[in-house]
Amino acid sequence: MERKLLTKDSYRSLITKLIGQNYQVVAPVKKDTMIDFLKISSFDEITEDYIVTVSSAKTVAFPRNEKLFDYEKQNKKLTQQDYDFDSIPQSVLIGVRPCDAFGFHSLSSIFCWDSIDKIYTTRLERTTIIGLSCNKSDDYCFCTSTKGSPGSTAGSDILLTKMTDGNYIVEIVTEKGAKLVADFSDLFTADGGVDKESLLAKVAANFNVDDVLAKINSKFEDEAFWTEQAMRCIGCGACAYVCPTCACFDIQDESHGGKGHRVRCWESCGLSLFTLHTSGHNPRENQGQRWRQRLMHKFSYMPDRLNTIGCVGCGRCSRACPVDMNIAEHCMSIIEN
Amino acid sequence: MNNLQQKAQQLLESGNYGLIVGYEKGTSGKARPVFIRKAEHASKLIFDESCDQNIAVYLYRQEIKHDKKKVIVANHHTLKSIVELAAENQVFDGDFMVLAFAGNGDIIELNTFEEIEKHVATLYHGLTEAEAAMMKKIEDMSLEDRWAFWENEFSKCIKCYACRASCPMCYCPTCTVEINQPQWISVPSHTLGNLEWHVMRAMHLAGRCVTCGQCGKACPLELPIQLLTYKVALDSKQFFDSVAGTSICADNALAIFKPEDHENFIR
Amino acid sequence: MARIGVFICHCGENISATVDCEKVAKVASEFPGVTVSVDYKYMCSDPGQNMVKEAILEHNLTGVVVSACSPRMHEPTFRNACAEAGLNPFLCEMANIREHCSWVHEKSDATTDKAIDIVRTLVEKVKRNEALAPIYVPITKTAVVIGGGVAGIQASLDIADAGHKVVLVEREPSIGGHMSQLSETFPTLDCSQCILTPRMVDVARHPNITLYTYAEIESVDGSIGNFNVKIRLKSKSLDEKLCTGCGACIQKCPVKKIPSEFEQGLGKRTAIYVPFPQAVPNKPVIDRVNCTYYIKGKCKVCEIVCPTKAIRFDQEDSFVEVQAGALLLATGFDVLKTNFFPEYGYGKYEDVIDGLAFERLASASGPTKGEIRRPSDGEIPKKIVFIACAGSRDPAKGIEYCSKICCMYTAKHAMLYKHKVHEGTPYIFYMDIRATGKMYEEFVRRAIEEDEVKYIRGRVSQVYEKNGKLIVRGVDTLLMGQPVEIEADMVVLATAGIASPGSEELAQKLHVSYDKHKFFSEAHPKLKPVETNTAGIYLAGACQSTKDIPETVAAASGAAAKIAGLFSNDLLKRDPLIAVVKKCAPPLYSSCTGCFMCIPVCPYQAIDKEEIKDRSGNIIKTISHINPGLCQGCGTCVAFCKSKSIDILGYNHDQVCAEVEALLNEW
Amino acid sequence: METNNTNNFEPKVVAFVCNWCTYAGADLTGTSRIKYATNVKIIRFPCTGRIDFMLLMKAFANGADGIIISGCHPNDCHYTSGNFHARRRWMIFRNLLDFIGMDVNRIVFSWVSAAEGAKWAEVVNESVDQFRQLGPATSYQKLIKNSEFQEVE
Amino acid sequence: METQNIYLPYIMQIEKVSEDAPFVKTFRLKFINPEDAESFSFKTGQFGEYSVAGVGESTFCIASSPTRKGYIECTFRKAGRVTTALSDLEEGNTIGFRGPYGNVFPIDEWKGKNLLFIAGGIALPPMRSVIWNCLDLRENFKDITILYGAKSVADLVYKHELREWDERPDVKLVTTVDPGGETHDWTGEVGFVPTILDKMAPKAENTIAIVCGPPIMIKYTFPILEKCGFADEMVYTTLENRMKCGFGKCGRCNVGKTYVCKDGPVFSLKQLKQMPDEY
Repeated sequence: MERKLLTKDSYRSLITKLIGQNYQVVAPVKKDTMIDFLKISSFDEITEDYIVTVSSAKTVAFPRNEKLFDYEKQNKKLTQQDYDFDSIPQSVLIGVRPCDAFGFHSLSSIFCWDSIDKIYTTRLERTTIIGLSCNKSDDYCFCTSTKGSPGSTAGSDILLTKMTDGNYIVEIVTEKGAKLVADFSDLFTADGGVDKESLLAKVAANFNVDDVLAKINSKFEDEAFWTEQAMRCIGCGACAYVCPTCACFDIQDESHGGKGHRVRCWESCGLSLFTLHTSGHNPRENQGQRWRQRLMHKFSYMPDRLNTIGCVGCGRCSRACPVDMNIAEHCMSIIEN
Repeated sequence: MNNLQQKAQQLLESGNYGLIVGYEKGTSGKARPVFIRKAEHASKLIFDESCDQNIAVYLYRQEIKHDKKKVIVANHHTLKSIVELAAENQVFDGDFMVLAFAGNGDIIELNTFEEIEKHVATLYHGLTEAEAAMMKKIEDMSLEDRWAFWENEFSKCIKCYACRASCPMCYCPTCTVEINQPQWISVPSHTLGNLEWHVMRAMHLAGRCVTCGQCGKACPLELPIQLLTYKVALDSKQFFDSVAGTSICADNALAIFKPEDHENFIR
Repeated sequence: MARIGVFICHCGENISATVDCEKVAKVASEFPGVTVSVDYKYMCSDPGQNMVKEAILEHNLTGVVVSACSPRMHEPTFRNACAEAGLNPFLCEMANIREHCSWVHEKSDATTDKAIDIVRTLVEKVKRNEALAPIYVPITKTAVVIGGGVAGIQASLDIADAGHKVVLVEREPSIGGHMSQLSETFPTLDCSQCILTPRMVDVARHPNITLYTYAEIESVDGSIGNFNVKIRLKSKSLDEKLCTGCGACIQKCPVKKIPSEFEQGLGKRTAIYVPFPQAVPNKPVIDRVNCTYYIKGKCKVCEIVCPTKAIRFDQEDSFVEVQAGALLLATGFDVLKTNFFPEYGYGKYEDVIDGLAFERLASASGPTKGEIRRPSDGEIPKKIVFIACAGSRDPAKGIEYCSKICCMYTAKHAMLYKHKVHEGTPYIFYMDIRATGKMYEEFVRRAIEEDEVKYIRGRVSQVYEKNGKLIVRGVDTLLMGQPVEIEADMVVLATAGIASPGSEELAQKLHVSYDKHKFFSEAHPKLKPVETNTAGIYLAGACQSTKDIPETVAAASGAAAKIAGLFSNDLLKRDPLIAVVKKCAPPLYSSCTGCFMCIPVCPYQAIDKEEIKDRSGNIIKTISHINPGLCQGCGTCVAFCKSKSIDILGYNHDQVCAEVEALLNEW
Repeated sequence: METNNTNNFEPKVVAFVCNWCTYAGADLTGTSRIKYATNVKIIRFPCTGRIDFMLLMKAFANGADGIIISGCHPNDCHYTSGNFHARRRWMIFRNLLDFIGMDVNRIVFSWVSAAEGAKWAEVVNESVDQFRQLGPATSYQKLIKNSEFQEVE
Repeated sequence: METQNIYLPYIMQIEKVSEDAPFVKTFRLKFINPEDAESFSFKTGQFGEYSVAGVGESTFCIASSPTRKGYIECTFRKAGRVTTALSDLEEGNTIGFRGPYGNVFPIDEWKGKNLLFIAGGIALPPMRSVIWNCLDLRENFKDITILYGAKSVADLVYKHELREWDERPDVKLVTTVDPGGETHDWTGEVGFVPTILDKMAPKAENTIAIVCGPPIMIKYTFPILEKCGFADEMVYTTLENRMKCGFGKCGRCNVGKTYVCKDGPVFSLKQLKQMPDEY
């Protein structure tokens, strides 16, 4: 993999130029009490003081509300205004942690399964992902248990690793990344050969996701297990909404008078009414079943059907969880039992 | 083994109780709810300052609702919520035992609603200084600033409903936000829909919010939404002298009235 | 699918003068779900109603919006028309573009646009209306008549004669009301008591009438067909069963100088008293305020002299509860206290009196045995001035309305005076003479022409005493505003009639509406003159507005006929616009959480608990239940319920939301 | 919070009124031919107690610039106490809206009896003037427009 | 329609509305755009997303047979928000439709076999597509038997078609209503579908059974078929889970690994038995 070097000043120039060239630049920004991905208008808005952002980077390609098309009803006739694909901006996504970047792989496997969701794919195509290796971690991180690592290049177009002097090692991962580097080649200099590994955070691998994959199917029927696992779960949607790979959504209409649009918006399998039939029947009527669905989807259905793991080990869901449902612990319970 | 753990162990060993809902040590030094069914697990139980979560929400949970051999380790938020839930017929006298703590740390067994109500009367009902300061900060803002403040906050909401799920008073099986005939509230999590949702949630907690702040603590985006329900709680107190979570038989502040209720805005 | 018919009424020109009705009809025809939209000169006319009926049949309409006047006016008309055409009447709504639009706005595009908005709103509502069946509730065939004046007496007798039970409640010790105080009545000059007292006796004797005097309404709940009326029986300090009405106590009572209310203060009464000799019931009550025993703790003369030992000093107020199907308000009127007008000297000069006092002076049973003698010295006045409109038609100081009866009784007073004091001269200061009843104008002409009553058109500015005479200073507007001064021996003020004291409180107890003068409001000024807005509560007489005797009696008989009509059925048909707790499919059964916080919300105690059981009888959950017989449909519980588990028929969530959206969005 | 753009601005106003007092009062305004602004359109409810605060939110979400709520005077409620319950509800709701920075002057509360036809016209005209002064409810309507799509927060 | 927006529906016009039972309606839908009509094709068993602009989308099967070209039909019961809005529409109105989605009844594999259709209540519509498909290719199959039951006579849908099938010599139709649901002039059976099926005792040999109905009916019907000797792979049914997208993304219709919208809605009993009981 081609490596280059980007000084902190060049990094500033790069971002400033991108903004100047009307790229939509999205970066971790400290807003109020937390750090999240936001569209920036100046380099100074960027922060690097985070382990992971509260929400995942998926919002760039799978925003929480996506207008699918507009319509108008007039004189009892309906006309539809198709999605304006041209409106999707060229974007650069900065500061994406390797776990998050890898999340796009899982997400894409869902959105490209047979029926290709062109809204998603176009958004992603027009986004260059500049990853940032992790130099710190916390108790929630478990990427190394799910085949990731603090310095993994998978999913990023370019991966930056910050050196002790504040400059960055640049790893050019994809052609899209190479193109961006080429476009601004004057800002990148030759790689100094610094050892990347030594700069990375250490994340202990407490389990091997393959063991989860191997055991989880046999656990399916063990209702008592799932009930007990989910006892603490209060059934909100926080975990799914912050997850980089969760893709469940709802389709809703919004209208005022005769005009309106259809919207795709996030939803979560943890919510009790997610699967409720109009008849009153609910195939997943208790929280145990819903928690099982969440884990099975990530560790069984996605691996089996889409050939990808539905968990990148970012630990966001556990951080966001009001009752500390730590997914890594639950994985270990599956292995242990 | 500390007092609580010993007590829990005894209770479970006695066979009179089969489940203890309490707190255990969670990730990164956080406390989290735990469900202890075996005496040998009693040592997991903790009770310290980190245990500020309101866990009354579990009392009416389908899986354990009808289990009459349960015990709940309650902090003062949880206790107040139990009283309010009792007033709203969501939990029933004799369905559980409460382990509360006296000022000196001694464990108090509360078996009946009457005992709980009496104990709750000894607790402080009101906002902490920090909370009161936050309220004041917002109330002191100009109208425009307040709007800007909340518009910014509401824009962040992802409608995960962690606030609702963690609030013991949000026990409706079908929340108004889930009703679509008519669609009361926009489903997508845009600022308008979010504002509608939070205003509705606060209004529905009028006279019912025990000011535990659990909704705000639960919010993954750290929206200070507890201030909204604090507002209705403070107003209920000020206007109607109604404090939620103090009486197992009081009528809701908005379910009753006094002819002399005083306002200054109706022409 | 919705097939809505929209019918725009021009109401002659009442609507079309400011609203472009044709445009409204055209625009409405484009609304989704509207099948037919037409405009017509008079929708409420037979041809108009037929248009609606024919459209229902021709287009198989599922809903009708009649865009015309207020639903108060013609909603029943059009709902009946729909029913006749086979459409459930509750699928018809009125869009009020007259009272709420054409009458309150000038002709403009904005007015037409507003009418369109109103129609669109009601179209969206009616699309969501449900076919409803009326509710039937049993009727308790007892009427409570409140007020024992001529209206109450007449109505009670009519209802009782129709075979229904009546409870007559009078707050004074005797029935009779103001009419019993009158001397002669216009325009026939027959004796008031001669006509009234036999009716009073009839009331007392009628087997269907229960009479409670010295009693007041404590509280009323329930609703049409089934009111529960709690009556406070004020203590008379007397065991009525024992009292024979011999009058010994009255004769011996040492307190004899109390101004008699019945005599308007011109006569005196004792502390234990009957208001007047023909009182019904003719049994005394003790006026505790003036009784020596109650003031000083000793006396008890009455107790000593009572041959049947009927006096009960320690008697307390008691209560009776009456179940009633209908209530009749006949609480009458009062006269404005003339201290509003210090310039007339009422209260300052003994010989300035009001009309009711004059009635007592002229009455053969009155304090002067029918001789007109002035209160100050008992002299027969030689010149007497009557001032009409003392308070009436005077928004600045009195009341803005015309009291209606004063012109006639002032003419009558002047006539009676002239008949009794042949050499005397009666003057009447008046603003206009309003003599609109049968034989009324002739009566006034008689006063002027035969009895030579001097009518002076103008207002009196001042009455003052000078050399033992009352100087009445005014102007004669017919003489170009020339000042007039009359040296009178006596002045009679035709004081305005006002609502009876306590009307407001009573209205609030009964939940009937009243106007700003505290007169009770009729449901419709023309078409429902004896009904109130509250079903099952009726009006008669001067409690609605001042009325003379024939009008009062007509209203009383009218109200009685309404009540008898209501009682002619065993079941009462009621609008089914009530709240219901929504149910749904298992396993939820209902979104009601069983918090029961709605129970205290209901003003009618209509909410109770219902257990939901599975097939084997196990209780699955307990939820709220609304008793359809008790619910009156206010909807307070509907807005209160957090889980939106209660809805109200006719104003349901879907309807009102659709209305809000339709009102604010064009399509 | 709003710009005071009063140039030819005609506020959209919804009036939620009870059937027994204010609706009848508004009928009386008509019968008395007292004129008032065309901006206000009435929705009839059985009682002010029926008026859900969510309907006010709905009205704002649908572009209302002002709202009038009116019912029976205290003690005059056709249903005894619906207006008392409503009053408590509005006391809390109004303060909550104020707390989130909404201008509560956009909601006018009044008691108008069946006899107060003139008062109804006054309430309407004063309210419309007040709403004109406040200008369009842009801060709220901005949310409606923004509701269409939010790209990256 | 030139789009790659998988969420954008075709606009279809309601050509005919029929009211089949209380709250149950059938729409015949035609494409507004002739090119769409040209390019569109579906197979029996597939479903779609029907939408009312401003209200939302609702999932139900295509109730007409692919052999009947030029239109599709759908039958729905007024229940939720979208079906309420749909039932408010009339002929000439336009609605949105996207699809077809899902798998199909393998009728090609059924050639030369007897067919036994068992349906209950509002579940006849998905069956109707395949019934007509088979009837239109009548020579491919041997005996065709239809057992259809509903709560009451009024609740029987497609009454005119039931009459048509009844009159056909090449179809055996048995209709039944639940006890208490019969009218005085009812000539069909009275009893629950499984009971009547038990009484009919169909022979399993060379026969495919297709079962559609409410969960309770299905639950009691399978054992009877088993009793009659039907092998699991000879019994088919169609599942109706809650769906939003129709193409395996929204996450609602999972039954274990199975995505009802992609792997279904048609399943053999054999497949069904391998799935967890989460439907």
